[in-house]
Amino acid sequence: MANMAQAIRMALHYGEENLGLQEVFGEDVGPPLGGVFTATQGLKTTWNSPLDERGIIGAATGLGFAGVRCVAEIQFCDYIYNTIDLLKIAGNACWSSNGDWNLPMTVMTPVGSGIRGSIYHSHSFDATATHIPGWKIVMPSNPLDAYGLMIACLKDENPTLFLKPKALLRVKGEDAIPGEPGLDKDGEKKLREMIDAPLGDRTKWKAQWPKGLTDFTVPIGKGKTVRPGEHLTLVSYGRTLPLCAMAADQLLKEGHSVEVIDMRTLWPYDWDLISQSIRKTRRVVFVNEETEVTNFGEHLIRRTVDELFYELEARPRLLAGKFTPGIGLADPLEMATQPQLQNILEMSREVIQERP
Amino acid sequence: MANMAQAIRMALHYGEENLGLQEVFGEDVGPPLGGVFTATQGLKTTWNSPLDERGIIGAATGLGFAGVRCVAEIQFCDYIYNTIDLLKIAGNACWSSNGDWNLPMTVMTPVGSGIRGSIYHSHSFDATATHIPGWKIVMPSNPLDAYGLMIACLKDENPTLFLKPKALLRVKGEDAIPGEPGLDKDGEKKLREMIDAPLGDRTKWKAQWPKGLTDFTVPIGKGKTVRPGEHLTLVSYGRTLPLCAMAADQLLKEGHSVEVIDMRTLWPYDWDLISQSIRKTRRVVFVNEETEVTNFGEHLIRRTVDELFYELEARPRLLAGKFTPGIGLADPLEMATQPQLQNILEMSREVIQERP
Amino acid sequence: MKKTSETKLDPKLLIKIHDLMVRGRKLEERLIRMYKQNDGYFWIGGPGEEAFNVPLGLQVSKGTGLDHDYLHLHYRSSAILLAMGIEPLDAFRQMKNTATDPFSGGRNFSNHFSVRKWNVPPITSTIETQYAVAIGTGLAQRKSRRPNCKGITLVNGGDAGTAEGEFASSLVWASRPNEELPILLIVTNNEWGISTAANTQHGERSIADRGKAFGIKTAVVNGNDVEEAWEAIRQAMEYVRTERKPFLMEARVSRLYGHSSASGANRVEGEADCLALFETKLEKAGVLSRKEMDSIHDKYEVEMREKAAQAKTEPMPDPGSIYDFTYYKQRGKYF
Amino acid sequence: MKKTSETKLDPKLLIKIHDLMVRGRKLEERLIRMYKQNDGYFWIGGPGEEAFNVPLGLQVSKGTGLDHDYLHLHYRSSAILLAMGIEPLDAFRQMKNTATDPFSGGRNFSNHFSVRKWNVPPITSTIETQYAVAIGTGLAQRKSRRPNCKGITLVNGGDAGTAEGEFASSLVWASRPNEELPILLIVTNNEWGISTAANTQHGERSIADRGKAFGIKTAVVNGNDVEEAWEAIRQAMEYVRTERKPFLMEARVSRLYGHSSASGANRVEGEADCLALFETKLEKAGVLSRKEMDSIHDKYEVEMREKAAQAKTEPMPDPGSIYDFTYYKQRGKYF
Ligand SMILES: Cc1ncc(C[n+]2csc(CCOP(=O)(O)OP(=O)(O)O)c2C)c(N)n1
Ligand SMILES: Cc1ncc(C[n+]2csc(CCOP(=O)(O)OP(=O)(O)O)c2C)c(N)n1
Ligand SMILES: [Mg+2]
Ligand SMILES: [Mg+2]
Repeated sequence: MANMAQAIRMALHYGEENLGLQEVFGEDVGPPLGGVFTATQGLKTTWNSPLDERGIIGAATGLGFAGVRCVAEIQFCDYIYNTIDLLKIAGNACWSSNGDWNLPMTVMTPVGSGIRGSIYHSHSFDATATHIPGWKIVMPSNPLDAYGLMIACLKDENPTLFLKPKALLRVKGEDAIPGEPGLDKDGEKKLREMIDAPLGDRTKWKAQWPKGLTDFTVPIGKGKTVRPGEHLTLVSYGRTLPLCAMAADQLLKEGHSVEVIDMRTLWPYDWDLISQSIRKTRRVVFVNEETEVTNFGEHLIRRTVDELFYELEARPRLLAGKFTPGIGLADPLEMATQPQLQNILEMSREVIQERP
Repeated sequence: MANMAQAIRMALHYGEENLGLQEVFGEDVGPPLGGVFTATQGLKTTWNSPLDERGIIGAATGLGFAGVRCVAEIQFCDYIYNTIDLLKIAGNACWSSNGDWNLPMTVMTPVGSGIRGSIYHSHSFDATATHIPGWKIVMPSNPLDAYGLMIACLKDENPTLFLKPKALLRVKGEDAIPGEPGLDKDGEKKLREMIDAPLGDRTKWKAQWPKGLTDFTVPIGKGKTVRPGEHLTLVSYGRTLPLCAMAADQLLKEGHSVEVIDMRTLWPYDWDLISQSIRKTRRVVFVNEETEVTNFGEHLIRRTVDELFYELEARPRLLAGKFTPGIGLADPLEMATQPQLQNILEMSREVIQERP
Repeated sequence: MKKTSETKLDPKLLIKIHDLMVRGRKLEERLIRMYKQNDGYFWIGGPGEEAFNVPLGLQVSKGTGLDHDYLHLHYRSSAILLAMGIEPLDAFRQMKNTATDPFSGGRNFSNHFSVRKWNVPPITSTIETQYAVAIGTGLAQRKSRRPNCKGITLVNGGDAGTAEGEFASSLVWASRPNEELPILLIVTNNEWGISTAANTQHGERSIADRGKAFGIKTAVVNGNDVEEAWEAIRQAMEYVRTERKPFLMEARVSRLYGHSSASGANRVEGEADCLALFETKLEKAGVLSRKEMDSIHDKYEVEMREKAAQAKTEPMPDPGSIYDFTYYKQRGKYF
Repeated sequence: MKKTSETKLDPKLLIKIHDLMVRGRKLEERLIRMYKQNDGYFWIGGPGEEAFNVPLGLQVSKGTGLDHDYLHLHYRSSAILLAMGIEPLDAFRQMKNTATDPFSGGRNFSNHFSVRKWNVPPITSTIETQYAVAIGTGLAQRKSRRPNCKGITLVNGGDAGTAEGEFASSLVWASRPNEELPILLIVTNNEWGISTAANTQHGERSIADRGKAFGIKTAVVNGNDVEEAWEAIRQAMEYVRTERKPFLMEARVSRLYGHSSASGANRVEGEADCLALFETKLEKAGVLSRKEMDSIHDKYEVEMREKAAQAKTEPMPDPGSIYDFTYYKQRGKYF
């Protein structure tokens, strides 16, 4: 099975060949590195940009205006915070011209904790991003979705933001990406040999792309129920999604049936799916790893309260990153700051057992 | 009575004379203009900076490290969005050095709608600001609080952010600022002559500051109940606060007793005051004019739900700016996008009348 | 009429430029009048930049797509767009923020144009961000990717704004070895940023000098002189168009009505008026007589009065439309 | 021992510099070893910059407050701080992210120092932001406000980072007429930004050239040559300290172990090693013998091994401390 970095790479390759993708760029995105997380190795249209995030976002915007489809990378989302004005401008281009212009462009950036990234390589971007109108925002939790969401971004006529949960980029999927070569250990090895850049000299290396890659698309705006359940709904995305699924499996053994929803798209999101689940379970916890104050999960709680207040049997809850100025490097600090499996289990039990 | 711009000016003057304020700067902050909203006219230490917001925030941070107390202005909060990384860095200076450094610095910036500022002069900053740890954030709704909150900022040892509701900057207060010269029309005229820069040539003009200005301080972290009530709590700040007070007065005539809380400090905020009020009224609407998705009011709803869920008799609600990529210039657009008195009245009635 | 020693350009062209300059000036003055008569909330514009902006607009390769020029403009660019062919009525509609405003549907400030058919993305009020965005259309047109591309990218902005990082970004990105971008970078230097005098902020001898370290060709141009401006723009455009490399041009211009309506929008004493200067020259050279020119003024005075009056009668946007076009072709609340 | 024709500086000083260079190199190599032995999550540092950084650290006016120098450093600055007097043990504590780490309490990456008593604000990983912050201490020390101030501001960073807007901001702000700032702006050019070669990104002939348009004094220095670096730094510091004006210095340096542990942190072939070069020179000049130098190497090898071992025994931070010092002197959850 491909890991998420490989999945993204294959989707970008498919995009170059079939969807008019013409420019993939950012810091260290081109050869020899192909991205600090290898997500752009071996592609045809990659190149290394100057070390200038404002230039990168401006460039992507201009390429969008020019109708040249691009994927621009910000190396870590921690470094996107000097471009919020430009992201707002990209997000308002269609609206402020009253529909005259549209702006096809994709920005991707690794987010979140889980690699001991300390203060400047661990932050998330979902709170700030969901506060910027005009963008569509996706965040996969597995390689197949990563592939399908990237294809969706490359087809969209609007600015799209693809958030890469960095802790999951090297994690292999459970579901096959249509076209990837064989799903056993052999297939994995083969895939690595085909599309992972070799160690050492890479000047002569060319990727061998799997032939059968398809148009497999995960539509923007559609979430997915990854565990069905009756007693509690866990809503999450990105790094914490697999933890929620693990928590559900564990809780099932304890006799609690927990539904887990992978939002996949953060904006505009699949409220139908979420609200139907909450109507059924009447209990919900939103889980993400962003700092918790003015957090996107708080929006989801607001909407839950707005529309489902009288159907709830327990307080809707948020489990998110602690409101600290950074994520400390030392293990006990990162563990105490960011939501872990144990925290999800604890809060889930609490909510399931909550009685007025 | 002084208006809010005059109040800020007097507080800054007091700061220059008594609190070690040494640098007041930003775009057009110095002579001849003294700020696009006149809040820095006549001061001793003002100067005009280059047109460079990133430089301004960096400069303020460095002055803070140097122990030189400053107030840096960003001309409109719409133009602070390219500095979020720098604001995060200022907010983490103490924490990331494990308490070694502190950073006394104040940033002020006009926020919000109400002057037909269209797409780039109407946005707010409370959602983004409250998501940045390490700052203290204040926002007055009247001149006296503006004075007292600025004094508090100038005394604080940490980064402080002073948000100026631009629609209220020319509005006169109801409460006297200790030391301002007479509170009638004559006094107002006198104050204008003393501290408002004249039209025309200003090269020879010097402000005549009122002699009796004091150390009057509104402590950071303390809200204020501006209308007592029993049936509903309205929690707001800035431009929408006076509208909430007007709504309460109107609703009283309709037989509804509405408590209005002016948060004054957005972070760290006066949860005691807010929660006690909600415990009493069991109904609450949070009102602000920021775009509504991933909005600070949603944090307040989350906390309300977290701590007071079983005491609520109606859904806690948010009234905020619509989630559009900008605030349209035309009157019908701004009116439909930003919360107005009428919207507050309607939502208040709805919540008061809500029955499960 | 013949080319005289006083003038270098073809008299026909001079007459055309003059016509557009007068029309542009009248347009701005009418916008100011509308603001003062409460027919708009805010004015900002470009009176005083006509001698530079009209020659620029006339020399643009106008059209849609990569083989035409992209223009990333700021709020003083009305004369460029007028020379390209926009309708003054539409500018009045935007000032009056009517639903019929074709640039923004009543959403944006006056002089914040957007013309997709001519490769003009929405003008933003945010100073200097257009220099970052211009990188992108420059990339789209660069030689290393599209060797036969005929279009170039133009970007303009003020002097004070060059203190923002995006100005430096545009120099860095435009001059990468073997990846040079075909961008004409323009700075209109009026020596002011709102109330702040340039000489209190700029340590540079000239702003154009900042291009030199990057090996970018530069020029400082008297933007109050039509013929000098025409020729400088012509040469710079030709260089960018054929060499596919960047060029940084600083044009010295006047700010005839102050910064914006926020500072009163009154005529400022002591600033050179490029239109008056040009008319003196035209009269002296015998290209146009005072009387002929007066009648042009009168004609456009009437045009602008009538068109402004028309704009005032048009409907306001519908409050129900606030969510429209958050996304392409989307209407109504979508979430 | 006497000053020879081979060397320009006092041999005592050369010996001191050599001693610090060896100690600095051993420190970095031990940090790398710790990373490789899983005694830390990440390494980034400055091996290869000692010939420039030690002379810099030794010439700083070290202390607290405006009459001493402020240093806005990046993550390759260990040799500067070692020359100023930090304890290697403390660097190991930060690598091991122990509670005893005096720079960040186990919160930040290795080589992210913070030393308030010496005017060193916390090093941030965010490329180039230190150039914006440096403006502030420069303002605090500027002549127009503090005519008798003795301190200056120093800032350093890499070559690739100069593409960020803050680098331009620092030039703009430092050179305002009559408001010049006493800042020594340093760019350590190792010709790489992670995997990206400088020659694919820089159109400038030299980065230092970018100061020229602003009238800023500039120099390009061989940062692999101790004596050239010492003298260049001395002159530049003297200029900034007495003239109270900015100076932009580009130092050409080596990146001996690649970018960081993310690229393996292995010794790179073909990069000039300033320490080896210096030792050849010292030997040739008769200042130190190979044997003497070997014993210095051995001494610091032992020192570093022992101190790293000590750091490993120290406690991790308490998870209950995560909120501490969000604000000054605050402890525990405050909201
Ligand atoms: C990013 C940003 N900061 C501040 C402002 C407010 N502002 C509008 S125009 C202006 C001055 C611009 O001066 P200059 O660049 O010289 O252009 P000019 O108006 O003189 O043509 C300022 C500070 C803004 N619009 N955008
Ligand atoms: C704002 C920002 N963008 C990107 C990064 C990721 N990053 C870390 S080091 C580096 C390269 C820096 O190169 P240079 O400035 O030449 O310094 P060097 O490491 O070579 O000394 C990059 C891109 C970052 N830390 N900060
Ligand atoms: Mg100007
Ligand atoms: Mg480098």
